[in-house]
Amino acid sequence: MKRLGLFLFITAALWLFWLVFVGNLDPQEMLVGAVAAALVTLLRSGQPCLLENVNFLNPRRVFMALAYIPYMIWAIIVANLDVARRVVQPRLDINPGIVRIKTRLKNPVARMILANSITLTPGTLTVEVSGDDLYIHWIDVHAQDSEAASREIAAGFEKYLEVIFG
Amino acid sequence: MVDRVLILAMALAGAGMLLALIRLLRGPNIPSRAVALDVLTLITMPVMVGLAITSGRVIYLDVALVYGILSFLGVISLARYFDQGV
Amino acid sequence: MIIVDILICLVLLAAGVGAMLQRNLVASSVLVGVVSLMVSILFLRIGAPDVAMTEAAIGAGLSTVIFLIAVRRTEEEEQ
Amino acid sequence: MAALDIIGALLVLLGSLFLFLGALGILRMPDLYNRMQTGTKATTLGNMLTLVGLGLLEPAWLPKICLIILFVLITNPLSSHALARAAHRAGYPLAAGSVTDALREDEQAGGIEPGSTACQVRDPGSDPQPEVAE
Repeated sequence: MKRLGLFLFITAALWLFWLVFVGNLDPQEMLVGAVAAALVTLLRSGQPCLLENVNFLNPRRVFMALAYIPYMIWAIIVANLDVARRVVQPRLDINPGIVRIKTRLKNPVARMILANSITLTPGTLTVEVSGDDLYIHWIDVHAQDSEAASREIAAGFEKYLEVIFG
Repeated sequence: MVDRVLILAMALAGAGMLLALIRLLRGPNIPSRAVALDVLTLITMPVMVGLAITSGRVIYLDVALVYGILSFLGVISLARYFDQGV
Repeated sequence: MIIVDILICLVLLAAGVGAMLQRNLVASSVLVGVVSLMVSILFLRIGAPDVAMTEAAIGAGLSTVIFLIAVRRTEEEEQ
Repeated sequence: MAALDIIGALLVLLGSLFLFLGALGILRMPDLYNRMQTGTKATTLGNMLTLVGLGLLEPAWLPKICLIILFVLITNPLSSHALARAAHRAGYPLAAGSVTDALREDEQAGGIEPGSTACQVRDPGSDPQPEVAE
Protein backbone atom coordinates (compact mmCIF):
# COMPACT_ATOMS: atom_id res chain seq x y z
CA MET A 1 0.00 0.00 0.00
CA LYS A 2 2.77 2.39 0.99
CA ARG A 3 4.83 1.50 -2.08
CA LEU A 4 1.81 2.11 -4.29
CA GLY A 5 1.36 5.56 -2.77
CA LEU A 6 5.02 6.37 -3.36
CA PHE A 7 4.76 5.10 -6.94
CA LEU A 8 1.74 7.28 -7.63
CA PHE A 9 3.41 10.31 -6.02
CA ILE A 10 6.58 10.06 -8.10
CA THR A 11 4.65 9.36 -11.29
CA ALA A 12 2.41 12.37 -10.71
CA ALA A 13 5.40 14.61 -10.05
CA LEU A 14 7.17 13.46 -13.22
CA TRP A 15 3.99 13.87 -15.25
CA LEU A 16 3.55 17.42 -13.95
CA PHE A 17 7.13 18.20 -15.03
CA TRP A 18 6.39 16.77 -18.47
CA LEU A 19 3.28 18.90 -18.85
CA VAL A 20 5.11 22.09 -17.92
CA PHE A 21 7.93 21.25 -20.33
CA VAL A 22 5.54 20.54 -23.20
CA GLY A 23 3.46 23.60 -22.47
CA ASN A 24 0.09 22.59 -23.95
CA LEU A 25 -2.76 20.31 -22.93
CA ASP A 26 -3.09 18.18 -26.05
CA PRO A 27 -4.56 14.75 -25.00
CA GLN A 28 -1.93 12.92 -27.06
CA GLU A 29 0.92 14.64 -25.23
CA MET A 30 -0.71 13.98 -21.87
CA LEU A 31 -1.06 10.27 -22.62
CA VAL A 32 2.55 9.91 -23.79
CA GLY A 33 3.71 11.81 -20.72
CA ALA A 34 1.76 9.56 -18.34
CA VAL A 35 3.19 6.42 -19.98
CA ALA A 36 6.74 7.79 -19.90
CA ALA A 37 6.46 8.88 -16.24
CA ALA A 38 5.09 5.47 -15.17
CA LEU A 39 7.85 3.70 -17.13
CA VAL A 40 10.62 5.77 -15.54
CA THR A 41 9.19 5.20 -12.06
CA LEU A 42 8.93 1.43 -12.69
CA LEU A 43 12.50 1.23 -13.97
CA ARG A 44 13.94 2.78 -10.82
CA SER A 45 11.52 1.23 -8.30
CA GLY A 46 14.05 -1.42 -7.21
CA GLN A 47 16.49 1.16 -5.90
CA PRO A 48 16.15 2.72 -2.43
CA CYS A 49 14.24 5.97 -2.34
CA LEU A 50 14.97 8.86 0.01
CA LEU A 51 11.29 9.56 0.59
CA GLU A 52 10.52 5.97 1.56
CA ASN A 53 10.09 6.35 5.32
CA VAL A 54 8.38 9.73 5.23
CA ASN A 55 4.65 9.77 5.84
CA PHE A 56 2.96 12.72 4.19
CA LEU A 57 -0.64 11.72 4.83
CA ASN A 58 -0.81 13.45 8.21
CA PRO A 59 -2.64 16.79 7.63
CA ARG A 60 -0.53 18.58 10.24
CA ARG A 61 2.62 17.69 8.31
CA VAL A 62 1.14 18.81 5.01
CA PHE A 63 0.15 22.11 6.62
CA MET A 64 3.63 22.62 8.05
CA ALA A 65 5.22 21.74 4.70
CA LEU A 66 3.05 24.37 3.01
CA ALA A 67 3.80 26.91 5.75
CA TYR A 68 7.52 26.28 5.33
CA ILE A 69 7.57 27.84 1.85
CA PRO A 70 6.44 31.40 2.82
CA TYR A 71 8.64 31.23 5.93
CA MET A 72 11.60 30.35 3.73
CA ILE A 73 10.86 33.14 1.25
CA TRP A 74 10.50 35.65 4.09
CA ALA A 75 13.82 34.51 5.58
CA ILE A 76 15.52 34.90 2.20
CA ILE A 77 14.16 38.44 1.71
CA VAL A 78 15.11 39.65 5.21
CA ALA A 79 18.60 38.18 5.02
CA ASN A 80 19.11 39.59 1.53
CA LEU A 81 18.24 43.11 2.63
CA ASP A 82 20.75 42.72 5.45
CA VAL A 83 23.51 41.57 3.08
CA ALA A 84 22.68 44.29 0.54
CA ARG A 85 23.01 46.88 3.31
CA ARG A 86 26.45 45.52 4.12
CA VAL A 87 27.52 45.63 0.48
CA VAL A 88 26.59 49.26 -0.21
CA GLN A 89 28.11 50.71 2.97
CA PRO A 90 31.31 52.58 2.21
CA ARG A 91 33.18 50.76 4.98
CA LEU A 92 32.68 47.00 4.88
CA ASP A 93 30.76 46.09 8.01
CA ILE A 94 31.54 42.38 8.17
CA ASN A 95 32.65 40.09 10.93
CA PRO A 96 33.12 36.69 9.29
CA GLY A 97 34.00 33.33 10.75
CA ILE A 98 33.13 29.65 10.75
CA VAL A 99 31.03 28.40 13.67
CA ARG A 100 29.86 24.91 14.59
CA ILE A 101 26.21 24.21 15.25
CA LYS A 102 24.43 21.05 16.35
CA THR A 103 21.24 19.77 14.79
CA ARG A 104 18.54 17.71 16.47
CA LEU A 105 17.21 16.30 13.19
CA LYS A 106 17.79 12.61 12.54
CA ASN A 107 16.19 12.08 9.12
CA PRO A 108 18.74 12.48 6.29
CA VAL A 109 16.29 14.26 3.99
CA ALA A 110 15.44 16.70 6.76
CA ARG A 111 19.15 17.35 7.31
CA MET A 112 19.67 17.95 3.61
CA ILE A 113 16.80 20.44 3.52
CA LEU A 114 18.17 22.16 6.65
CA ALA A 115 21.65 22.49 5.17
CA ASN A 116 20.29 23.80 1.88
CA SER A 117 17.99 26.27 3.66
CA ILE A 118 20.91 27.57 5.69
CA THR A 119 22.92 27.96 2.50
CA LEU A 120 20.09 29.68 0.69
CA THR A 121 19.60 32.39 3.29
CA PRO A 122 22.37 34.93 2.74
CA GLY A 123 24.76 35.51 5.58
CA THR A 124 25.11 31.83 6.40
CA LEU A 125 26.76 29.13 4.30
CA THR A 126 27.14 25.45 5.12
CA VAL A 127 30.78 24.51 4.60
CA GLU A 128 30.98 20.99 6.02
CA VAL A 129 28.69 18.39 7.56
CA SER A 130 30.11 15.84 9.95
CA GLY A 131 27.87 13.67 12.10
CA ASP A 132 25.48 15.88 14.05
CA ASP A 133 27.61 18.95 13.47
CA LEU A 134 27.19 21.52 10.74
CA TYR A 135 30.02 23.98 10.11
CA ILE A 136 28.59 27.31 9.04
CA HIS A 137 30.40 30.26 7.56
CA TRP A 138 28.68 33.27 9.07
CA ILE A 139 29.17 36.77 7.72
CA ASP A 140 28.44 38.44 11.06
CA VAL A 141 29.46 36.24 13.98
CA HIS A 142 27.85 37.43 17.18
CA ALA A 143 27.81 34.10 19.01
CA GLN A 144 30.87 31.87 18.89
CA ASP A 145 29.31 29.45 21.35
CA SER A 146 27.86 26.38 19.63
CA GLU A 147 24.55 26.45 21.53
CA ALA A 148 23.80 30.11 20.94
CA ALA A 149 24.78 29.87 17.28
CA SER A 150 22.50 26.86 16.80
CA ARG A 151 19.64 28.77 18.36
CA GLU A 152 20.23 31.77 16.17
CA ILE A 153 20.81 30.04 12.82
CA ALA A 154 18.99 26.74 12.76
CA ALA A 155 16.18 26.84 15.33
CA GLY A 156 13.70 28.59 13.05
CA PHE A 157 14.04 25.98 10.31
CA GLU A 158 14.25 23.04 12.71
CA LYS A 159 10.90 23.97 14.26
CA TYR A 160 9.22 23.28 10.92
CA LEU A 161 11.33 20.36 9.74
CA GLU A 162 10.90 18.46 13.02
CA VAL A 163 7.14 18.39 12.50
CA ILE A 164 7.32 17.63 8.78
CA PHE A 165 9.65 14.66 9.08
CA GLY A 166 8.57 13.57 12.56
CA MET B 1 6.63 52.21 -20.76
CA VAL B 2 7.08 48.59 -19.71
CA ASP B 3 9.55 48.08 -22.53
CA ARG B 4 11.69 50.94 -21.29
CA VAL B 5 11.71 49.54 -17.76
CA LEU B 6 12.73 46.16 -19.15
CA ILE B 7 15.61 47.67 -21.09
CA LEU B 8 16.73 49.64 -18.04
CA ALA B 9 16.63 46.47 -15.93
CA MET B 10 18.59 44.53 -18.52
CA ALA B 11 21.19 47.28 -18.73
CA LEU B 12 21.54 47.14 -14.93
CA ALA B 13 22.00 43.38 -15.12
CA GLY B 14 24.55 43.87 -17.91
CA ALA B 15 26.50 46.28 -15.69
CA GLY B 16 26.44 43.57 -13.02
CA MET B 17 27.86 41.16 -15.60
CA LEU B 18 30.71 43.56 -16.24
CA LEU B 19 31.49 43.78 -12.50
CA ALA B 20 31.43 39.99 -12.15
CA LEU B 21 33.75 39.76 -15.15
CA ILE B 22 36.23 42.10 -13.47
CA ARG B 23 36.32 39.71 -10.51
CA LEU B 24 36.68 36.81 -12.93
CA LEU B 25 39.67 38.43 -14.62
CA ARG B 26 41.35 39.69 -11.43
CA GLY B 27 40.28 37.06 -8.90
CA PRO B 28 43.32 36.00 -6.93
CA ASN B 29 42.45 32.30 -6.83
CA ILE B 30 40.41 29.81 -8.78
CA PRO B 31 37.46 29.39 -6.35
CA SER B 32 36.89 33.14 -6.56
CA ARG B 33 36.69 32.82 -10.32
CA ALA B 34 34.23 29.96 -9.90
CA VAL B 35 32.03 32.17 -7.71
CA ALA B 36 32.16 34.87 -10.38
CA LEU B 37 31.14 32.27 -12.99
CA ASP B 38 28.20 31.27 -10.78
CA VAL B 39 27.09 34.90 -10.51
CA LEU B 40 27.40 35.35 -14.28
CA THR B 41 25.19 32.33 -14.98
CA LEU B 42 22.63 33.52 -12.43
CA ILE B 43 22.52 36.95 -14.07
CA THR B 44 22.27 35.45 -17.55
CA MET B 45 19.05 33.54 -16.93
CA PRO B 46 16.83 36.60 -16.24
CA VAL B 47 18.42 38.37 -19.22
CA MET B 48 17.45 35.46 -21.46
CA VAL B 49 13.88 35.47 -20.11
CA GLY B 50 13.75 39.25 -20.60
CA LEU B 51 14.80 38.82 -24.22
CA ALA B 52 12.02 36.24 -24.57
CA ILE B 53 9.48 38.76 -23.23
CA THR B 54 10.62 41.61 -25.47
CA SER B 55 10.59 39.43 -28.58
CA GLY B 56 7.39 37.62 -27.57
CA ARG B 57 8.45 34.12 -28.65
CA VAL B 58 7.90 31.33 -26.13
CA ILE B 59 10.68 29.15 -27.54
CA TYR B 60 13.26 31.55 -26.11
CA LEU B 61 12.19 30.41 -22.65
CA ASP B 62 13.42 26.89 -23.38
CA VAL B 63 16.95 28.22 -23.81
CA ALA B 64 16.82 29.68 -20.30
CA LEU B 65 15.35 26.41 -19.02
CA VAL B 66 18.10 24.26 -20.56
CA TYR B 67 20.70 26.67 -19.29
CA GLY B 68 19.17 26.61 -15.81
CA ILE B 69 19.45 22.82 -15.72
CA LEU B 70 22.99 22.67 -17.07
CA SER B 71 24.54 25.79 -15.53
CA PHE B 72 25.59 24.23 -12.24
CA LEU B 73 27.55 21.54 -14.06
CA GLY B 74 30.50 23.87 -14.60
CA VAL B 75 30.68 24.98 -10.97
CA ILE B 76 30.29 21.41 -9.66
CA SER B 77 33.09 20.21 -11.94
CA LEU B 78 35.33 23.04 -10.71
CA ALA B 79 34.58 21.99 -7.12
CA ARG B 80 35.44 18.39 -7.95
CA TYR B 81 38.65 19.58 -9.60
CA PHE B 82 39.72 20.81 -6.16
CA ASP B 83 38.40 17.93 -4.15
CA GLN B 84 39.78 14.85 -5.82
CA GLY B 85 40.28 15.53 -9.47
CA VAL B 86 37.53 15.57 -12.07
CA MET C 1 18.15 47.59 -26.54
CA ILE C 2 21.40 48.68 -28.14
CA ILE C 3 22.81 49.33 -24.64
CA VAL C 4 22.30 45.70 -23.70
CA ASP C 5 23.97 44.57 -26.93
CA ILE C 6 26.95 46.82 -26.29
CA LEU C 7 27.33 45.59 -22.71
CA ILE C 8 27.13 41.95 -23.77
CA CYS C 9 29.69 42.52 -26.54
CA LEU C 10 31.99 44.26 -24.04
CA VAL C 11 31.81 41.30 -21.67
CA LEU C 12 32.37 38.94 -24.62
CA LEU C 13 35.46 40.82 -25.83
CA ALA C 14 36.94 41.19 -22.35
CA ALA C 15 36.41 37.51 -21.58
CA GLY C 16 37.94 36.45 -24.90
CA VAL C 17 41.02 38.65 -24.52
CA GLY C 18 41.36 37.53 -20.91
CA ALA C 19 41.21 33.88 -21.96
CA MET C 20 44.08 34.48 -24.37
CA LEU C 21 46.26 36.42 -21.94
CA GLN C 22 45.56 34.32 -18.86
CA ARG C 23 48.46 32.13 -17.71
CA ASN C 24 46.42 29.79 -15.53
CA LEU C 25 44.77 27.07 -17.62
CA VAL C 26 41.77 26.50 -15.33
CA ALA C 27 40.94 30.21 -15.21
CA SER C 28 41.31 30.32 -18.97
CA SER C 29 38.83 27.50 -19.50
CA VAL C 30 36.34 29.24 -17.19
CA LEU C 31 36.73 32.37 -19.33
CA VAL C 32 36.06 30.33 -22.47
CA GLY C 33 32.84 29.15 -20.83
CA VAL C 34 31.85 32.79 -20.27
CA VAL C 35 32.57 33.57 -23.93
CA SER C 36 30.25 30.83 -25.14
CA LEU C 37 27.58 32.00 -22.68
CA MET C 38 27.68 35.51 -24.12
CA VAL C 39 27.67 34.14 -27.66
CA SER C 40 24.51 32.21 -26.84
CA ILE C 41 22.83 35.44 -25.67
CA LEU C 42 23.86 37.09 -28.92
CA PHE C 43 22.37 34.18 -30.87
CA LEU C 44 19.12 34.82 -29.00
CA ARG C 45 19.30 38.50 -29.94
CA ILE C 46 19.59 37.73 -33.65
CA GLY C 47 16.74 35.26 -33.46
CA ALA C 48 18.25 31.77 -33.50
CA PRO C 49 16.95 30.01 -30.37
CA ASP C 50 17.96 26.50 -31.44
CA VAL C 51 21.58 27.50 -32.04
CA ALA C 52 21.53 29.39 -28.74
CA MET C 53 20.28 26.31 -26.91
CA THR C 54 23.01 24.13 -28.37
CA GLU C 55 25.64 26.72 -27.61
CA ALA C 56 24.45 27.07 -24.00
CA ALA C 57 24.35 23.30 -23.45
CA ILE C 58 27.61 22.37 -25.16
CA GLY C 59 29.70 25.49 -24.76
CA ALA C 60 28.89 26.59 -21.25
CA GLY C 61 28.05 23.24 -19.70
CA LEU C 62 29.98 20.44 -21.32
CA SER C 63 33.13 22.01 -22.74
CA THR C 64 34.16 23.45 -19.33
CA VAL C 65 34.01 19.94 -17.89
CA ILE C 66 36.04 18.49 -20.77
CA PHE C 67 38.64 21.27 -20.50
CA LEU C 68 38.97 20.63 -16.76
CA ILE C 69 39.43 16.89 -17.31
CA ALA C 70 42.11 17.64 -19.91
CA VAL C 71 43.93 20.08 -17.60
CA ARG C 72 43.85 17.56 -14.75
CA ARG C 73 45.24 14.80 -16.98
CA THR C 74 48.08 16.99 -18.26
CA GLU C 75 48.98 17.99 -14.70
CA GLU C 76 49.19 14.34 -13.70
CA GLU C 77 51.31 13.65 -16.75
CA GLU C 78 53.72 16.46 -15.93
CA GLN C 79 54.30 15.41 -12.33
CA MET D 1 -4.17 44.47 -16.44
CA ALA D 2 -2.32 47.74 -16.11
CA ALA D 3 -1.86 47.18 -12.37
CA LEU D 4 -0.30 43.77 -13.02
CA ASP D 5 2.06 45.33 -15.55
CA ILE D 6 3.17 48.01 -13.10
CA ILE D 7 3.76 45.49 -10.29
CA GLY D 8 5.71 43.26 -12.69
CA ALA D 9 7.88 46.12 -13.92
CA LEU D 10 8.65 47.18 -10.35
CA LEU D 11 9.60 43.64 -9.39
CA VAL D 12 11.87 43.37 -12.44
CA LEU D 13 13.59 46.64 -11.56
CA LEU D 14 14.05 45.61 -7.91
CA GLY D 15 15.36 42.21 -8.92
CA SER D 16 17.90 43.63 -11.35
CA LEU D 17 19.02 46.01 -8.61
CA PHE D 18 19.69 42.97 -6.41
CA LEU D 19 21.56 41.30 -9.28
CA PHE D 20 23.74 44.38 -9.59
CA LEU D 21 24.33 44.52 -5.83
CA GLY D 22 25.34 40.87 -5.79
CA ALA D 23 27.90 41.48 -8.52
CA LEU D 24 29.15 44.55 -6.63
CA GLY D 25 29.42 42.40 -3.53
CA ILE D 26 31.70 39.86 -5.13
CA LEU D 27 33.90 42.72 -6.28
CA ARG D 28 34.17 44.30 -2.83
CA MET D 29 34.37 41.41 -0.40
CA PRO D 30 37.80 40.47 0.93
CA ASP D 31 37.85 36.68 0.72
CA LEU D 32 36.36 33.74 -1.10
CA TYR D 33 33.71 32.73 1.45
CA ASN D 34 32.32 36.25 1.83
CA ARG D 35 32.19 36.56 -1.92
CA MET D 36 30.17 33.38 -2.01
CA GLN D 37 27.77 34.80 0.57
CA THR D 38 27.02 38.06 -1.18
CA GLY D 39 27.53 36.86 -4.71
CA THR D 40 25.51 33.74 -5.09
CA LYS D 41 22.83 34.39 -2.47
CA ALA D 42 21.95 38.01 -3.23
CA THR D 43 21.75 37.09 -6.88
CA THR D 44 19.36 34.24 -6.01
CA LEU D 45 16.83 36.72 -4.66
CA GLY D 46 17.46 39.01 -7.63
CA ASN D 47 16.92 36.09 -9.95
CA MET D 48 13.65 35.10 -8.25
CA LEU D 49 12.27 38.65 -8.17
CA THR D 50 13.16 39.32 -11.80
CA LEU D 51 11.67 36.08 -13.04
CA VAL D 52 8.45 36.53 -11.04
CA GLY D 53 8.13 40.07 -12.37
CA LEU D 54 8.65 38.91 -15.94
CA GLY D 55 6.08 36.18 -15.34
CA LEU D 56 3.56 38.81 -14.18
CA LEU D 57 4.16 40.74 -17.40
CA GLU D 58 3.32 37.61 -19.42
CA PRO D 59 1.01 35.46 -17.23
CA ALA D 60 0.68 32.65 -19.78
CA TRP D 61 4.35 31.76 -19.33
CA LEU D 62 4.20 31.62 -15.54
CA PRO D 63 4.42 27.78 -15.14
CA LYS D 64 7.61 27.53 -17.15
CA ILE D 65 9.14 30.49 -15.32
CA CYS D 66 8.24 28.85 -12.00
CA LEU D 67 10.08 25.75 -13.22
CA ILE D 68 13.20 27.86 -13.89
CA ILE D 69 12.94 29.34 -10.37
CA LEU D 70 12.61 25.83 -8.92
CA PHE D 71 15.75 24.67 -10.71
CA VAL D 72 17.68 27.69 -9.49
CA LEU D 73 16.49 27.11 -5.92
CA ILE D 74 17.59 23.46 -6.04
CA THR D 75 20.93 23.78 -7.82
CA ASN D 76 22.25 27.01 -6.32
CA PRO D 77 22.80 25.91 -2.70
CA LEU D 78 24.18 22.59 -3.95
CA SER D 79 26.83 24.19 -6.12
CA SER D 80 27.87 26.84 -3.62
CA HIS D 81 28.10 24.29 -0.80
CA ALA D 82 30.22 21.99 -2.98
CA LEU D 83 32.51 24.87 -3.88
CA ALA D 84 32.89 26.08 -0.28
CA ARG D 85 33.62 22.56 0.97
CA ALA D 86 36.18 21.88 -1.73
CA ALA D 87 37.89 25.24 -1.20
CA HIS D 88 38.10 24.75 2.55
CA ARG D 89 39.48 21.24 2.12
CA ALA D 90 42.06 22.51 -0.36
CA GLY D 91 43.23 24.93 2.30
CA TYR D 92 42.13 28.37 1.17
CA PRO D 93 42.23 30.55 4.29
CA LEU D 94 39.63 32.96 5.62
CA ALA D 95 40.19 36.70 5.38
CA ALA D 96 42.49 38.43 7.85
CA GLY D 97 39.71 40.01 9.90
CA SER D 98 37.88 36.77 10.56
CA VAL D 99 36.73 36.02 14.07
CA THR D 100 36.85 32.25 14.37
CA ASP D 101 37.38 29.11 12.31
CA ALA D 102 35.87 26.22 14.25
CA LEU D 103 36.27 23.80 11.36
CA ARG D 104 40.02 24.34 11.06
CA GLU D 105 40.42 23.95 14.83
CA ASP D 106 38.44 20.72 14.88
CA GLU D 107 40.37 19.36 11.93
CA GLN D 108 43.64 20.02 13.69
CA ALA D 109 42.34 18.49 16.92
CA GLY D 110 41.55 15.34 14.96
CA GLY D 111 37.83 15.49 15.67
CA ILE D 112 36.83 15.00 12.06
CA GLU D 113 38.66 13.55 9.14
CA PRO D 114 41.12 15.96 7.54
CA GLY D 115 40.64 17.21 4.02
CA SER D 116 41.30 14.85 1.18
CA THR D 117 44.92 14.52 0.27
CA ALA D 118 44.35 13.77 -3.39
CA CYS D 119 44.80 17.39 -4.36
CA GLN D 120 47.66 19.50 -3.15
CA VAL D 121 47.22 23.15 -3.88
CA ARG D 122 50.68 24.52 -4.33
CA ASP D 123 50.08 28.02 -3.06
CA PRO D 124 46.73 28.59 -1.37
CA GLY D 125 45.66 32.19 -1.51
CA SER D 126 46.62 32.94 -5.08
CA ASP D 127 46.77 31.18 -8.38
CA PRO D 128 49.71 28.88 -8.90
CA GLN D 129 51.44 30.55 -11.82
CA PRO D 130 52.93 27.84 -14.00
CA GLU D 131 56.22 28.43 -15.73
CA VAL D 132 55.76 29.03 -19.40
CA ALA D 133 57.27 26.23 -21.43
CA GLU D 134 57.80 27.57 -24.87
